[in-house]
Amino acid sequence: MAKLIVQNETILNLLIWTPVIGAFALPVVGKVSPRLRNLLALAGVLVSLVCSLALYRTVMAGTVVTVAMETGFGSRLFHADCLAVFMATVSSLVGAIIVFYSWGYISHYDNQNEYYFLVVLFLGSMMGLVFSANLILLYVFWEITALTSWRLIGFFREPQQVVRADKAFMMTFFGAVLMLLGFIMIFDKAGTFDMIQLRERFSSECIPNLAVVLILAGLLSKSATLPLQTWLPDAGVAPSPVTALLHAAVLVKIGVYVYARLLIVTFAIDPMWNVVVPAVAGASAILAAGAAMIETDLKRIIAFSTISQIGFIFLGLAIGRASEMAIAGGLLYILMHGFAKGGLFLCAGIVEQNTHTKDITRLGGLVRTMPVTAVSFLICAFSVMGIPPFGGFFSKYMVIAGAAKSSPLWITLIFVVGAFMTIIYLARVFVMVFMGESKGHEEREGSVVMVGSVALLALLSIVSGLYIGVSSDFAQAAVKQMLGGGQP
Amino acid sequence: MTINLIIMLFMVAAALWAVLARTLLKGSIALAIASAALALLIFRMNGPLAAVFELSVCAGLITVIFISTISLVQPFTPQEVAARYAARFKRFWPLLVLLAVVTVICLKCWTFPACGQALPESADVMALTRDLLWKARQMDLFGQVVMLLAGVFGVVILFKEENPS
Amino acid sequence: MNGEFSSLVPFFGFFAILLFVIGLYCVVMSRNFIRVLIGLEILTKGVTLLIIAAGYLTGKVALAQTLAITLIVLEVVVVAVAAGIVIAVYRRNNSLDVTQLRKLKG
Amino acid sequence: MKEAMNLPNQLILLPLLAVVVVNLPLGLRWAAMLGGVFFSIYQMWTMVFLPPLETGFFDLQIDGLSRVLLLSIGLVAFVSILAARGTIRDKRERFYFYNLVLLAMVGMNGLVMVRDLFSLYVFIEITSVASFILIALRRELDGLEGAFKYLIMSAVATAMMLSAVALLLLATGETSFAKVAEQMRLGGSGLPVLAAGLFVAGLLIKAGSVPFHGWLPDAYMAAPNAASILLGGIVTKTTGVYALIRLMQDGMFGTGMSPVLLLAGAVSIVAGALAALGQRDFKRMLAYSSISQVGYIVLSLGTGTALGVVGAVFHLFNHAVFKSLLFVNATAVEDRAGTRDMNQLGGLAARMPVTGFASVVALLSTAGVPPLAGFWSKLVIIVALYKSGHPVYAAVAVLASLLTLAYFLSMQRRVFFGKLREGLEGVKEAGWYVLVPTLALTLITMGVGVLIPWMFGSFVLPMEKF
Repeated sequence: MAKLIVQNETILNLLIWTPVIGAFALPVVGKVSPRLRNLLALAGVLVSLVCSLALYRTVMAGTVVTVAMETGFGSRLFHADCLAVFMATVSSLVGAIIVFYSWGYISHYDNQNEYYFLVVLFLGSMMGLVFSANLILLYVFWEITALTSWRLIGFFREPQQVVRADKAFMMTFFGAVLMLLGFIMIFDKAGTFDMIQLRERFSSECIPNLAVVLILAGLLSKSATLPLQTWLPDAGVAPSPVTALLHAAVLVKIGVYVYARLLIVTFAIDPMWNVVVPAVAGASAILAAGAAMIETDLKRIIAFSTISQIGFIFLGLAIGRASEMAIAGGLLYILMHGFAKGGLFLCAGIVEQNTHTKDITRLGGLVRTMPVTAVSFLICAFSVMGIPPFGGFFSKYMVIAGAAKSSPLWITLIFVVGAFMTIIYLARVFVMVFMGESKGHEEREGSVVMVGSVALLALLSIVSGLYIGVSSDFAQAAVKQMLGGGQP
Repeated sequence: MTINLIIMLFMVAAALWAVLARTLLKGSIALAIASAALALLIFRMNGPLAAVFELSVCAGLITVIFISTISLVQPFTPQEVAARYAARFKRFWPLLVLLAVVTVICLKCWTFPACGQALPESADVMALTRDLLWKARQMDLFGQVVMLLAGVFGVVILFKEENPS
Repeated sequence: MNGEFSSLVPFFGFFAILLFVIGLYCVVMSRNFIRVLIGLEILTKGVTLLIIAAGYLTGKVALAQTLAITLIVLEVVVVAVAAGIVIAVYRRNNSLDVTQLRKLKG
Repeated sequence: MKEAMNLPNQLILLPLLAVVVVNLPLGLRWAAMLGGVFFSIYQMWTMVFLPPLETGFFDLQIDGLSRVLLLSIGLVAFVSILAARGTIRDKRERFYFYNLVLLAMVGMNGLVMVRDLFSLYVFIEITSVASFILIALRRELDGLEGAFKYLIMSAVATAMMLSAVALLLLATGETSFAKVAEQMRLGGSGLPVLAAGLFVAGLLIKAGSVPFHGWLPDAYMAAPNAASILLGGIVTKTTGVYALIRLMQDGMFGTGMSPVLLLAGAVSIVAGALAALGQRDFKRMLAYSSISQVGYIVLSLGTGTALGVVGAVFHLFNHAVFKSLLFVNATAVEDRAGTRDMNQLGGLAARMPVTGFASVVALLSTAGVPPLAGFWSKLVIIVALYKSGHPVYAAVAVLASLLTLAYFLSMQRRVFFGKLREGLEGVKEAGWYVLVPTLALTLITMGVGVLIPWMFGSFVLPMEKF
């Protein structure tokens, strides 16, 4: 048994450090052989994916893998429970597809070394964040993701993009420092940054509401939720769709993940927040959906859609300990939204690269020239809309059903309206871009690698819906462990 | 004590004159006089060695530096001097008011708590000073040496004539 | 603590304060570099007086004397360097007017 | 005899010896740079590897605090000497530069090792005089003005500090740290409080804290680039901030000065950052940034707790590293592009990739973005503020890092990112003499940030010696 635990620790270390440290090797390798660099980048992310799958059985059995070291701020560095492994699997899977897609997309541009370095470092620090067992480490990885996305948004170095990158960085940094202040408030009360110790300390006593507000400021800014959402549409527009995807499908999930990690698992919070946060999330969902309905820029629409969908995830998680189903739904939503939204962004990327426009009023009839892309887009859109039997349906159903049971009626109604608006704006996009008359752009299907990754994501959206049992079992196990308490 | 008082009053007067004097030359001479007065005071307060330093270095060397600086930079024409003198007097009369105010404040509400030991026993001050200077406070002597070296660099660099280029 | 002692502290302190005020006023208000230096010198006179007085009043004349000697030596170096700067400024600018310093704002 | 050349004595005697030897008519002028480089490396080496507690024969002592400072002094001097080799073209000027840096090192090394108030003043004065001459080195009007302004402010500060020394002498009859502190603990009000106030005010002038910051931007901006590195990186920090830390740590003033320090620190942070936002000149912006960062150190000291002192020292070290790095970058940019006006620069990252990257690292470290070094010291400071019951100041410190980030991002955007400005096509990466320090400092910033869990126990915490 002891041997097994050592092995698991090694796996966990490997999972985190391979991409983080490997990222620094990529620019060096890239000087020698770009092809090898591309392979290594994918391999780094795949190592994370394989490792998190390898941890699957262990954590399902209820074991928590811990990596410990004596530091000045707490002895535990990383720990892996169901929630963390779930999140790591989702992000490394989506991340691997992103890197794969990049082989096709980014090969047309300069500074590829920098690009792969940033993407892999981003995914690595995402892993670190997910498994962090203490608040400071979590904050450190949090900021590394912010740093890398700062440089990715400004990747093409146009003045406007650099300004927007700075804006996104400033906004998330603003939220993050407030969150840090909240952490320090908690540290002042409990005398530790270690999450397990904090969990014992705050199992019955609520943390101060001011600390909740400060931490929420960080989460909302990272997850691009009202009132700190404006950076995401801007960030989604300026750079390549790949980075946009990175932000929409992975980065924004950090906020909701940390919400689950801190405000559900670790701290008890005032029940008031179980109404306030869903209300904020609802407002965010409705407003963003409204913006998506009138916007004409393809990538901005998808970005607004992301803001709107994040609201649903927040709803599922923020109902809190009252409803296991809603939390499980929220977790599943992270998975389903990752696949589907990733697919949408990558389709947008193919469309943009081949037609050189993002304006949906100037597009049309692409279904004939880009059949695979069109079908993939439709499948992913269905999943986001929540049409059965696609993956998105189950998560959306569980979230809303959970909300209906244990939160005020008006909140549920807001989200039902939001869900309808989702259907409308996505249908509008699909019709305008892929149906109707062609507007005479030079149109052709994207490269094999790019179309392949899009199709893969669409396939995953279907499969995850058809075999919903697998992921939902896991999500429910995670929720049990989250709420179980006592299980360190 | 009265003599000390008179010396200090004289010193303040000299300092004031140094500030208000018509020309810089007179100002630096007034400063030398204030220095000399201070030297006298130090001497009367059992500090003959420091008094000698004050007299030779401050009243002597520094005045030489000032005067040579003044002579190196072009002196003003008499008209300029007059104009400047008038202007300066305008700027400096508040100083007299300020001094008066300070005096009044000091005399009226002086709440300096007195502390420390009793009045000095003037033992062998010279021997004691020698011991202190060369044993206990070697660090300061070392510092003086380094400082003088730095001063040499300063003079070499800053006083150098401009190259024609 | 005898009565004479407590009356002596203000006695020296008062004159030191007067010298400080004169010196500072001169530093702040003067428009000529050399006059600023004269102000500095007056300020230093006040400090010297204070140190000697402190030694005198606490019975540590020898210590105070030692400190004063060091102070005087360092002071002359500072003045020499300052004079060097003044001369160099004059060679560059042909003026010693402080108000002509373009960037004297904070 | 063996003790006569022990480490503390070496640290003040060797640079002096070097200056004397190269100036003797032996034809050794070429050795000045080598002497400086070797000595600064030697100083860093000993500070990193040798046990810190030794007493020299002038009662010089190296404790944890001195050790960190000596390390920073060696580092910044090393960087500055190499940068001078790379950017000062006139041979004679360069020779003087090396000599003055060595003299300033004597001053700074002595200053961090002495245990006596008056000797402290002596060494502060040596350092300051060397700095005046360094600023005025080129004898251009700007430099002379900056030097004169610094000289005046510095002399006023000195007068204040010496009056404080005199008052403490009057109150306690002593000038050594330990004895004065002992006497102060026995009780004291009135005279000691006045003395403490005067001393702190003097040191705040020297440190360039608001409201006494007027001289600092002019002095930094006007100095030759290599001298700015020395000034901004270490000189004002040792002459002003170090002395403040030392006096607070030895309990010289009790906690009476805490509110003043907290207020001065917070105002400096915000005012410095706001002023930096509006600058066009690269170095002037860095100068205001220095004011702001010194504010953090002062604020941390204001807590009056052991943790606060640790935060202050740690931040001082980090500041020495990242601010020198920024000044080195400014040096490289001005040397290659010929201007420091940020509005005339742009897109240099494409031409100067190393400098551009180093600048990103330095600015993020300054703004306190993890995992770089600056984050950790700011974290310690904020925790110290919070634990000592000043949550409002903690919030100010945290939110001000947003301002820091704002002006530095703007700098980075205008100088390094974006499209290459017309007329800058010919710009090349800086020479090796500038690149070596750039890389070294970048590595230190990143290394300290990443390796902090290992350093915390062995390097950071021992700085506190209460």
